Amino acid sequence: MNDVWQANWSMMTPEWIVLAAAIVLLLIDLVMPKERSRRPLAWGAAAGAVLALIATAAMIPADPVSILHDTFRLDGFAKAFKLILLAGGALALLLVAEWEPKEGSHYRGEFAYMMLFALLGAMMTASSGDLLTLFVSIELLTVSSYVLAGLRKTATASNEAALKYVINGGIATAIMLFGMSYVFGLTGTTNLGDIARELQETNEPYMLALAFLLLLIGVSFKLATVPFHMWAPDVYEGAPVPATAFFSVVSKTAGFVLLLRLFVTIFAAAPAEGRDPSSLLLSMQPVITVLAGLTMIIGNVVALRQRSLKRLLAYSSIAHAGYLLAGFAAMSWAMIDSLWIYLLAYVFMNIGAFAIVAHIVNETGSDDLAGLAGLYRHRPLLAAALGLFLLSLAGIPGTAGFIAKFYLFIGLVVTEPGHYVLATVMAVTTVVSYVYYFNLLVQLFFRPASLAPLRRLPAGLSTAVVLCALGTLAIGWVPDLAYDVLAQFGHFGDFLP
Amino acid sequence: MMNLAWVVPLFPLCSFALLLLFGRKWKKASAYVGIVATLLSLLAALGVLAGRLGGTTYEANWTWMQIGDVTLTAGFSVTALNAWMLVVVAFVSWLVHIYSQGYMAGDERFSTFYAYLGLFTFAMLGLVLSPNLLQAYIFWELVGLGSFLLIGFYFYKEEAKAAAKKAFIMTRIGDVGFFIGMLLLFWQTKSFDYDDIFRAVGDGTLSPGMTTLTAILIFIGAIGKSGQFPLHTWLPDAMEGPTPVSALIHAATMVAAGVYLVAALFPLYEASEAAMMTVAVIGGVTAIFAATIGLVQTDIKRVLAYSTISQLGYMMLALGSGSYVAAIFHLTTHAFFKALLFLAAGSVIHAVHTQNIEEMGGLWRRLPWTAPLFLVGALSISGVPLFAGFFSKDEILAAAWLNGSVELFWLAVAAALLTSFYMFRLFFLVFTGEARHDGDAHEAPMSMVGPMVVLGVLSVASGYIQTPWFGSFLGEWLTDGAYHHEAAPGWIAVVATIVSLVGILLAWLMYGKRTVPRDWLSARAPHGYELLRRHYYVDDFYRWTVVALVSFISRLLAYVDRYLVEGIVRLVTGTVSAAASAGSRGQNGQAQTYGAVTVAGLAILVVIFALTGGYWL
Amino acid sequence: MSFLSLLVFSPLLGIILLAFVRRTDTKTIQWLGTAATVPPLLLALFAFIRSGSGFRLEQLDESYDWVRLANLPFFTDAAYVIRYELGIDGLSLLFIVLTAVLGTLAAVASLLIKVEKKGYFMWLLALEIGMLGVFAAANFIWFFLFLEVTLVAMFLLVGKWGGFERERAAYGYLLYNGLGSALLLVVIAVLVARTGTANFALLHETLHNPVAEGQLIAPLTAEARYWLLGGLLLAFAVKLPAVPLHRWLVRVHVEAPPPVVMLHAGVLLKIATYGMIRFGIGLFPDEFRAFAGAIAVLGVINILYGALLALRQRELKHVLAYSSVSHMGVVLVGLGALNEAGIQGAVFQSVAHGLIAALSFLLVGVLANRIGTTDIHRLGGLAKAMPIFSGYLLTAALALLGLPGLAGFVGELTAFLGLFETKPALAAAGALGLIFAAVYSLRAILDITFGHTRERYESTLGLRGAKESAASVSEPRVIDLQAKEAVPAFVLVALIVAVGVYPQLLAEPLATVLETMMNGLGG
Amino acid sequence: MTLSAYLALALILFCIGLYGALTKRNTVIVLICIELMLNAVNINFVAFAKYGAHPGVHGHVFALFAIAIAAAEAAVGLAALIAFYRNRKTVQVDEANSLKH
Repeated sequence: MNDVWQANWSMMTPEWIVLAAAIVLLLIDLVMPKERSRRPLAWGAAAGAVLALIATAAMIPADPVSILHDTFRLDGFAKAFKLILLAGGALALLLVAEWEPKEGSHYRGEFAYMMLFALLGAMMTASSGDLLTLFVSIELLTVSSYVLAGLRKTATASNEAALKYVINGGIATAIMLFGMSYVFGLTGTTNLGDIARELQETNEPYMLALAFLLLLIGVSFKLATVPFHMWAPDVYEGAPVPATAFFSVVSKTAGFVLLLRLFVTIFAAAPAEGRDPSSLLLSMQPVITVLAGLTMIIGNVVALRQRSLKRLLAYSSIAHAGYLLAGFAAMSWAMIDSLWIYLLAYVFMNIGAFAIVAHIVNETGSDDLAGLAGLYRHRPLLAAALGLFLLSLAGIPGTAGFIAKFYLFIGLVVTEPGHYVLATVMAVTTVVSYVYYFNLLVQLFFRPASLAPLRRLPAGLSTAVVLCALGTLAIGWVPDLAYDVLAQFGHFGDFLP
Repeated sequence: MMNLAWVVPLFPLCSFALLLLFGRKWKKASAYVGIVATLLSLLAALGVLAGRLGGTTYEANWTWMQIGDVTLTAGFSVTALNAWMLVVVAFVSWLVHIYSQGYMAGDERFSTFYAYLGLFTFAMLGLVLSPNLLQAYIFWELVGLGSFLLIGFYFYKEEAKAAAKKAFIMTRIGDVGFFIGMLLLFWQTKSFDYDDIFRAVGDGTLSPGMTTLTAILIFIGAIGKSGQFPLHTWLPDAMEGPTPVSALIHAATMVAAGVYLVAALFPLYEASEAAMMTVAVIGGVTAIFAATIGLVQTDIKRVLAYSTISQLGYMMLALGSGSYVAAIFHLTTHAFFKALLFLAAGSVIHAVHTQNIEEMGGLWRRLPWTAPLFLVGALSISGVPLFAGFFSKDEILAAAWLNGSVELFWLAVAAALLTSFYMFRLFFLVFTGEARHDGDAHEAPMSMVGPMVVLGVLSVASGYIQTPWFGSFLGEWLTDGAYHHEAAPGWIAVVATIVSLVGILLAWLMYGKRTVPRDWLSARAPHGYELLRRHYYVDDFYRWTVVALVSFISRLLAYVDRYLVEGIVRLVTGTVSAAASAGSRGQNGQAQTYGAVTVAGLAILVVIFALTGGYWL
Repeated sequence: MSFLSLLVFSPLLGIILLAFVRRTDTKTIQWLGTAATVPPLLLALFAFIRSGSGFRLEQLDESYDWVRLANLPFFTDAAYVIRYELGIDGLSLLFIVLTAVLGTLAAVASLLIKVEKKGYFMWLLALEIGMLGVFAAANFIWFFLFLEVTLVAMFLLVGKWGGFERERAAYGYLLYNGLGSALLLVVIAVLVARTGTANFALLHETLHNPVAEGQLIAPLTAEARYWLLGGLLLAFAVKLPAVPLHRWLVRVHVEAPPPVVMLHAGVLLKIATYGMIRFGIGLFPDEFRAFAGAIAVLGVINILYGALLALRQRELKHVLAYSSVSHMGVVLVGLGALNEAGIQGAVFQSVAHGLIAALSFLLVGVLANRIGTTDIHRLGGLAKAMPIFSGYLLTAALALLGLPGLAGFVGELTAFLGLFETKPALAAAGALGLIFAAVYSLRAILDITFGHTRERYESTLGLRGAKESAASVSEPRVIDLQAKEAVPAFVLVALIVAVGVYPQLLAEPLATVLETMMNGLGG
Repeated sequence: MTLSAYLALALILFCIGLYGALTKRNTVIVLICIELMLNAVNINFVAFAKYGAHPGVHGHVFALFAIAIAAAEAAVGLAALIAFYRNRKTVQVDEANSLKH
């Protein structure tokens, strides 16, 4: 028990900040008069996230530590991904602050602190050193997300989204947990490092492989990759826009954090009977490769047919998950680096796009892409910003999206043998994605304005848009800004326990 | 003076540039610009000739383009041949410039006409001065441009448009042969220079096969430009251009460029028996072929055009028979008498405003200058003794005979007979008998008559530079004194004289005295007559073969492009689009379907895993 | 000194200034937009003239740290450092001058653009930045970056300011070129990943110096090199375009606004030539040999296919589009020859076609503006009403068919000269294209300018006349080329003639580049 | 031997739960089936903790956490269902299909 008190709790400062913010906001929400606007709560939550971000940044130079019997690790990997999670969370909270559904925004306070809880879950995932904490923290994120999806109690779309999310999420959780139970059974421990060591001597390769597949399918729910991608469009469409933005960025990042923590730690050195007897992960590489390829293809192709902006961005996010999974499948030395850069870029470009979509939904009550028509005429800067985000999502150079995607490409082809097929699939599906991204540009710039001019962007959204635009441009033109940060983690040499 | 030879083509170029820029303002004065420019050219050319008389060959080169270590040069050279040609070209051009002042008077685009004439003269002089094949090719095409522009001068006439296009394209076909031959030759000799090529021929660097091939390819260019069979069809159509143009370009100078080219490359041809044979045969066949067509044409300019083709065939025959001098000699005399004939024809057309000889007649009195001058030209071309044409034609016949090709010799004799016949058919129809046209016909102004008189004098006099009697000045000049006149059997001259007189007699009987009915041929051999009237159906043959084939391939490719190439693209985009629809439909909104898909995915992975004993690959 | 950065990015100033101009103030926009293209022109000409007088272009190289992708202990310090690098040699300089000249002329020709002029000019300038950058870039990443700038700018310019089917054309452009770029990106990624550098010179060094093979971070087998070159060539074949990947070009030529086509046909297609020479021959000379035959055959196919199709088109823009296909075949022929003459011919042909295509589309723009149609069957006898215009059009046709003394001939001559050394029979087949070129260009241009004035066209004119004044119906008036439009046309003709008459102008800057390249080829 | 029996039981239970979750139309039953799946996992954990390679307390603890989270999930699930029911007056999961394609 002594450990609990002697542990270096300051290592968890960001988590404490987020937790405290959530609880304080919860309490304020409780005692606040009903008719008062909850907008400041969302701003407060965003401030909390920013504070946690600063705290995390301040801890970057610290040596890796692990406390509480290795259940909580603060290594470079945790810090790096917490930066992304917190940045994404803070930006999503800005969207929450300006969330204006037509039935009124009474639940904004709830929205804000539920999102903080979800964020906390995601952060804990990044720091987990134990199967148990990993599971609990990812579930914290997932369960909070269910609530976020169904927050508009009176809107059927929101209800339906929440229900579908719960059902699919429950199945995913069960499958993942089933896989975890086998891993536990083969090793008798829940500590990731111990598991990795124990697995090296295991003589049950088949059960291990089964566990691998179960975990992979379970995790693919969080990533929204094939074969567990189909829930995403429905949930993204039904959920409130800030929640969708949060899912597409923070949940996805958390999913990849989980993927890396779990698979790289446990399976990288596990024995196998395949092409690479020394590593189950490498043996299973073809499986992951095929899934990544399918995800890119399905996400990009089906997106071609969408007219709902949120749905379109949902398919696009599936596609991006595919790119990321491809980066994982390559298993090069640049794997974690390239995923980090990509996710960072993705935070900016995707939340930026969602911020503008949120404004359009707020103003027009619909998310049909015709709502973008003629935006350039009335709000040229807004249109330019959205154009920038879309070009970035499409991976056009001069934006963050290109730098990130290029690094993924490097990762794909630097290995021996290179993943040329996967790289080609990625390149070709990127071109397919041009069609729907540029279709939005066509709406923005070519179509005549049909609706009344939109009002000016409210403060929260404009802050988010400006920050995202700056981020997108900065990484696009001065990528060293991001790579310098990345360099501080020394290619995550301290990742393995 | 020779080092300044490059200024010769420069004056007409200046004229072209000035008239293009300011011609609209200067209007009638444009003619003087052109006339003065060509006169200066002529004087310079005479200077060059004089310089060459006292000196030897002069050549100057500058870098035109470097390709790696290879340097392509541009420059000029003054040899006996081109000094001579310079004078001929500049002189005829000058005369035509003067003549046009009267002929083109009143035309809306008077200055444009002079600008184009300037361009053509520049190109022609440039062609003559070229010291290498590439430069020759460049000017070769530029003279084609001048010809094209001038044929299409009456651009609003559909016929002129078609003729201009045809002239350009038909000669282009020949040019491509030239182009290919030239480039092939380049990689054999690493140079375009005539001298280098001759050296390569001389020292055997050039294999006999390659010599023949390149010589024939280049000859294809000459065929196109000189209207030789089978690429002759553009030349009669080119008569759509103003008549002075026909005189200058399509009689005296440009069409003779083919002859000039072969002459300039003569050592290359001499090295190949087969090439020489080709040249001779094409020349001989063309001579008789065009002459037969000329028999039945009713358009005064077309008769002259076919006659030109036929005469060019003669020159080719001379070249092919190895008599370079005879060819150039005939080229020179032909330039004068054919220009004369054309200018006279122009004068006739100017007077009666028609080109159809059926609608002329009895013009002898009305055109007191033109008619005798035309007669002089006709006598000269028919080879009547003492006229220039007699001497040069005699040389060619002698060359053919001495070369041993008896068939070609008799072919040429037959062509000579036909020539005198159709020329006098023309003469009698136009100038004798009763007038078959209404309205007044007046003699042309002095600006037109003057040049004709000069040409008339030359049509007689130019024959005496190379005669069996007074010596062979031209031959010695062209060969730098190495010329020795091979004595031809005397009977050849007699035969030539006889056939030309017989031709004239026949024409007189048929069209002058009318003792032989005019429909003698058409009545006896209607098909043969029709064959000639329709120019042996060559045009139709091309239309139904080459043009149809190209058109067919083009249509086929259009379908390929639209349906196959685009079809594949459509297929791909359609497939993606269909996949998008299918994927979108598959997303049916049922949460349990989504779960089922996942489980199915898991099941597939597990089954594969189980079947492959664990792992892929 | 950041001469090249200034050269490439100076139009940016125009974009920024344009942002502050009122949308409706078309006069200022036109003025400003045109003025913004002048600085790169002046700088490019300055560099060109200086290089003629012995100035070493290497002195202009710029290099700044940009991004370090990875810093693993087992790499050298320089590995995976991507720098912002610009640098030019004679080859790039030629294309930069071409771009700068056509940029200014296209801006002048944009007088005819009436709608949304502000946005139009901003994107036109962006396009120019992209094109200049492509040629000035000294490393692959920046090359690609600028290339994609042109992609986006072209998409918007075609899609917004084009004809009736503009969006379809824009998407066609986007997808074909996007696929080409994507393929290129994969190749670039492989090269960068496996050598650790994106700099052309360093890549060249790493790939060729057998001693340096050890420096390769991951081995690049001989087979892989063939694949890489194949990918590069395919990517550029789309952009050239080579048959059968040409359909997009036809649509863009027809639908895009004429000043944009001036730049597109004039410069953008030439990026493919540049890429094939710089990367194909420059980086993989030995492997290129294996492809040379196929490239030459493809070139001949392009020449004949484009020419034969151009024969049948009713629409002048279609004729010009297929003629572009045909002319780009000559570029392939030159490259396929793989000797000095051939490569030089490919470059010459690119520059020449750039000038000629720009001239043609400048005139097409005027024609569409005056008569409202470019349908050959509906036009005729235009030389009567518009003599000056017709004169220029005829000059363009003559240049298209490769008349000696004009630029097109020099390109064709040198390219074919090259191929005649290596593959004479094939070259002879390709030379037949010269005949077809004459046929299609004369057919199109003569049908428009020569012959009878067509009835339908008269009625168009009549309508116009009726509007202006009832009295002039019988005497239809079309405004001939005006001074403002004639200036760019005149400049282009002057350049075409200059190149045609004295090609050494272009050959001189190329000399050293070619020498290096031939050394690489071991010839 | 005993371990395999437990594992087999858990696997069968898991599959039954999965089958129910994917086929039952009533959302309540679907949620209960998910619980069934989670409980199957708990059997695994407990069995491994008792008979596995390294018997110990870890498995029991994991099972406890799993139960807690399952409960949370069920609670949120039911809450979502109630909200859905309020608006749509149905608990049939197949009628939750307004979001599609």
